[in-house]
Amino acid sequence: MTEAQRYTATEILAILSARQLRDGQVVFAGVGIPLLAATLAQRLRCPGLTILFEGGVIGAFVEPGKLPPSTNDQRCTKRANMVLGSADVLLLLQRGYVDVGFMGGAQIDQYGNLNSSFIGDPAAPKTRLPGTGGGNDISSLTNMIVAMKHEKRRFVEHVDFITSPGFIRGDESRGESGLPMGGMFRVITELAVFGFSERSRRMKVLALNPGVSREEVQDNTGFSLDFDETTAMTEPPTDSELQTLRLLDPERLFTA
Amino acid sequence: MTEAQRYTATEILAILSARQLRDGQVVFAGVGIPLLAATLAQRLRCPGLTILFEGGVIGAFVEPGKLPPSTNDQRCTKRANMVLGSADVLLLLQRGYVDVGFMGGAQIDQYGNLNSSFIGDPAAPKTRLPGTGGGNDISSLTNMIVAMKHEKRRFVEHVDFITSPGFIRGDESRGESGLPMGGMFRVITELAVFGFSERSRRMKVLALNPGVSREEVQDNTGFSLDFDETTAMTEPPTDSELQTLRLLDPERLFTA
Amino acid sequence: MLEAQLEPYTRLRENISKRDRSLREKVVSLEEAASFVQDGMKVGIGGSTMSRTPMALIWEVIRQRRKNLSCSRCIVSTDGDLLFGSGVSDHIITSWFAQGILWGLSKVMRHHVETQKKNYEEWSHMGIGMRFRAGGMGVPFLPMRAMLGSDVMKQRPEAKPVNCPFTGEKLLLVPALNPDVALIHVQRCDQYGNAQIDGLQFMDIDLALAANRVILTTERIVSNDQIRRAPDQTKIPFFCVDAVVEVPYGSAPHECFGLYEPMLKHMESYVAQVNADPVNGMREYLERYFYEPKSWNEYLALIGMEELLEASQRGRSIYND
Amino acid sequence: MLEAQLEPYTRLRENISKRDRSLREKVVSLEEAASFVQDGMKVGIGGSTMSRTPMALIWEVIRQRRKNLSCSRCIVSTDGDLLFGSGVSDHIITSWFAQGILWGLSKVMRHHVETQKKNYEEWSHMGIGMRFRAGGMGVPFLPMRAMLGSDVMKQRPEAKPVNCPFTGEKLLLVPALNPDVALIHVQRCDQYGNAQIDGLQFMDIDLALAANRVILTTERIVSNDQIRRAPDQTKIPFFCVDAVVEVPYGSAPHECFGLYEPMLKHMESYVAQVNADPVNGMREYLERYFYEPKSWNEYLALIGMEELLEASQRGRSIYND
Repeated sequence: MTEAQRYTATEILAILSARQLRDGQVVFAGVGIPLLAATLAQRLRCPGLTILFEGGVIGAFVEPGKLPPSTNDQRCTKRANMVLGSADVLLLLQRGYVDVGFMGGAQIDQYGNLNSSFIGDPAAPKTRLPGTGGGNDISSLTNMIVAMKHEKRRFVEHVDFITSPGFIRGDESRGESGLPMGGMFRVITELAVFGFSERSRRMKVLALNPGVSREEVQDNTGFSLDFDETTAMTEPPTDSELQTLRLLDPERLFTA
Repeated sequence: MTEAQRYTATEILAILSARQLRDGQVVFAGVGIPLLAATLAQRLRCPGLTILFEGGVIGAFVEPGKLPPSTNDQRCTKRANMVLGSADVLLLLQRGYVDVGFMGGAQIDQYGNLNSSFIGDPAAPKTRLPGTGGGNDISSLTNMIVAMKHEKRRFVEHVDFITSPGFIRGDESRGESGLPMGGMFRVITELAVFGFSERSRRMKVLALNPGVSREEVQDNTGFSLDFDETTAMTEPPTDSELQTLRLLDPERLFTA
Repeated sequence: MLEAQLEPYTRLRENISKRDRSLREKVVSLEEAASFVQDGMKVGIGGSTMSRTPMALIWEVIRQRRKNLSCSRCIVSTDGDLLFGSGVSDHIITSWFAQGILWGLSKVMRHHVETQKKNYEEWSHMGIGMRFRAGGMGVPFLPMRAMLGSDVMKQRPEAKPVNCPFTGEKLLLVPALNPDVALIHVQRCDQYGNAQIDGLQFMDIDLALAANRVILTTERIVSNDQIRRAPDQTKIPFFCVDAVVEVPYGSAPHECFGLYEPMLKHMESYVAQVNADPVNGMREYLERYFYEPKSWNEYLALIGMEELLEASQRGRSIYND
Repeated sequence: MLEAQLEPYTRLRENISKRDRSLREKVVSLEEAASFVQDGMKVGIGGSTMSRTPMALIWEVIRQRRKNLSCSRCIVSTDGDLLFGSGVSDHIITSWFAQGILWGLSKVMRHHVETQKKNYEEWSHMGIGMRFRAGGMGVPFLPMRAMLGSDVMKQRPEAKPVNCPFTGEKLLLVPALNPDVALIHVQRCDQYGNAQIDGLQFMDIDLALAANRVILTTERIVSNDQIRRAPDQTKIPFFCVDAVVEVPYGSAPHECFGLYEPMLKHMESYVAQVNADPVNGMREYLERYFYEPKSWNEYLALIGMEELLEASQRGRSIYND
């Protein structure tokens, strides 16, 4: 069996995302891969990881096989330490209690800005997307991890619309816009793990996923990427990671 | 037995104050006479009177003989419809859910401004009084009934310090100060019931208490009062009012 | 737009002063309750996504064929589809609008926004929350630190970016939202409207305080004595509430915390039908499930006994440990 | 003054980022907990008047002879006397300061303010509430509609009257208050600090969120399992909390909702003693009840078994119906 056949694109996405979290952190997770990956991290290495959900939940332990269909469902409250109002859980981000925000993404640009509102001209959009939800708040107020599918139309030079701000136009523009805290920390795809350069705030490749080449990443990206000698190669998913993940989502609700 | 011997000054204060309330009203009551009078009204004529307390209580029925020593004590929650945060109960005033605020007073002036902060120069006060508590908020945001002892040093032309605003300097000055709603409605003392003239917003006598003369009221007041043919004479406390009041406060905690 | 949204304080106070806030019985039928919603009103909707949606009230408002409603809710799912698709609303204020993440984009929302020019007014989730909260507090705005720097803010001239007069920091002031009427579903309340909410409360408390009228549907009506025994469990006070309707399964096919989870089979067949044809699919769905049934119970019967029981079993399981 | 009170956002965030917010056991002794309070700190105090006062913590802070504390609490009673009278605090931010309405003015407060020039900084009750709330929300101010037109406002240059940028209405912006440390007493919490509060919650939730450190005393420590079974009853989340101490009767001689009412015999003898002589009476009181006892339990023994039992009987009676 080749490496690529051991897991699906979504599975490696979830597993590499989970690896970004540290025990003891407070993480605000969106539905889908983020919820799944945070739960995976909690089961594997981070029993003291505190997961917050937008619906108003602090410190949940979602049950295997019972992934919630949204972060506003009662399943999100399973064995939670606290359930509170949804404006109040967002205010915890603003006050600063959260270490990491963790979301999916539909379209991202070189500065880590996310678009989940409009494809095409917002005044006469080709596609009206669902919108921000808590995404704008989370990305405005804390350090972000984004897990998303890697396609050229999703990795663009400039997003059509900044729904959830990354580093805006790079350099100091995020702080100057009134967002002194947080910003994009990592972007995880089925091809690579990305960070952002300290000065220009442009996206850069930190590590390639197992069996993925630099060319493959660049070919699937709508802007030029820098690689250098520090670009690493990620360790493949372990059996334990894959087993636990499959236990959590046996119906493949989010890992199809 | 003469009229004046049937009841104490504090008792007639409580009884006449209770008469100002209407069934179905939402009243925000301070501790002491206001709490007692609102409870009296509830027992006598207004079973649907909703009493709010500063500690965070909506719709309590305080028990006879168990008057609370402050509006922040658990006794205030007896048979309440809701208990909530104390900032939140004050915000109900700001939003407009309350018909009447009901407080005691230490010093009042011709425009119904109350002082409970300083006697003498605030910079070097003769006496530092306890301060506003919720009084400033209540009097800023709703229509007020004040129950207080009638003494010349308490009824002054201008208070030393406006702790809880009445009509400030009369005429339109309250609205111009940023308080478009509410204002003083009634002042009740052991001598008389007062209102405020519609234009000038000066205090005026609406009715004399049983057996009290115009001269007696004027002599105990530090500013000139207007009387006219509409000045009425209040009906004396009924036996039922007195009995119920004494049942509520058998230890004479607030009616000594 | 802003003028239509932000009411001056004196008008807000006047509206409230006219409401009968006495402790009075206010139990009415679903029909009467829904008739508080009149054409052109600003309607605030409780719950979030697929949870504690006041679906019975939405169902009845649609049956009463209201027009031009401006609806606000923190997160909108199939309720938004139905409000646009039935024609009762042409303006939805929310932070996220799809049927649910399981099904991707809502073709119904897309049809009405992209080709029918209906208005999906997007704010951040916290933005909606602060707007309801300002409304509930009786202040014209609240300051917040999100939306700044984004195109979401640029599309919202109703909000004002300012420099903090204390610190000089950039802040966004979002205007109060005071709906004409709020529709809220709860697990239990008394006949006066004192409501308890179990589990996730979303933005319902702020919404109830902000609205000029509140209509509650409730899974059960309990005695006022029961309310008074645990007054710290009351989440909405009676004097905010104008009508109470007892509607078991009043959020179906969405969930109600501790009682039933979403009825996903029904949801899936709904999504398949309306996404396949947002116009005719929706028309047929509404005809069958909304207009034809004679009562809410008949609607529940169409969802089916098995699905209701199964959703209830899952719903109650949250308390099994 | 203002500069000392209002922290820039980046500093607030930096303070929080340094706190260990992981789910960890944090049960310590009363001595250790009180040592979080250091000279010169801004100390927020939970409860109100004679209710759920964190008296054991105040007792221990006074025993540790701290200095120059700036204390804030929505309403202050004998706790304020003790903070001024013991010399630990020279600045108290509150809306009302006396021993309790039963006893009239506090001679202790009067002595320290009128002749010792200690600072009783007066705000309206809602003003204090909005300052804690702004602090808890992470915004530098909140708008409100009280204090305007009064001399209370004129004495507070820290607050800014403005014209609303939306409506032109006059509003008062009150600055956030973020204490360095908050002292809060609760009925129960787990070893991580997830706290439940029964009945009156006062401003404690906002205070806990606003403070840079939170010390909880609790009548009992319960298991985390018990907390997780009813997460909607948690009022303060563990990651706001830095230390937990189990102190039965931790509010004595004040009340703790559902457990004990105020111990009025002790309060009355206290008031008689300190009002008769605010200097020597207070010194003798502190000597006997604060400095001499070897432990909190010894202090309780001085209040007396009979008074504790009687207060408990009255306290529990709230649940008798």
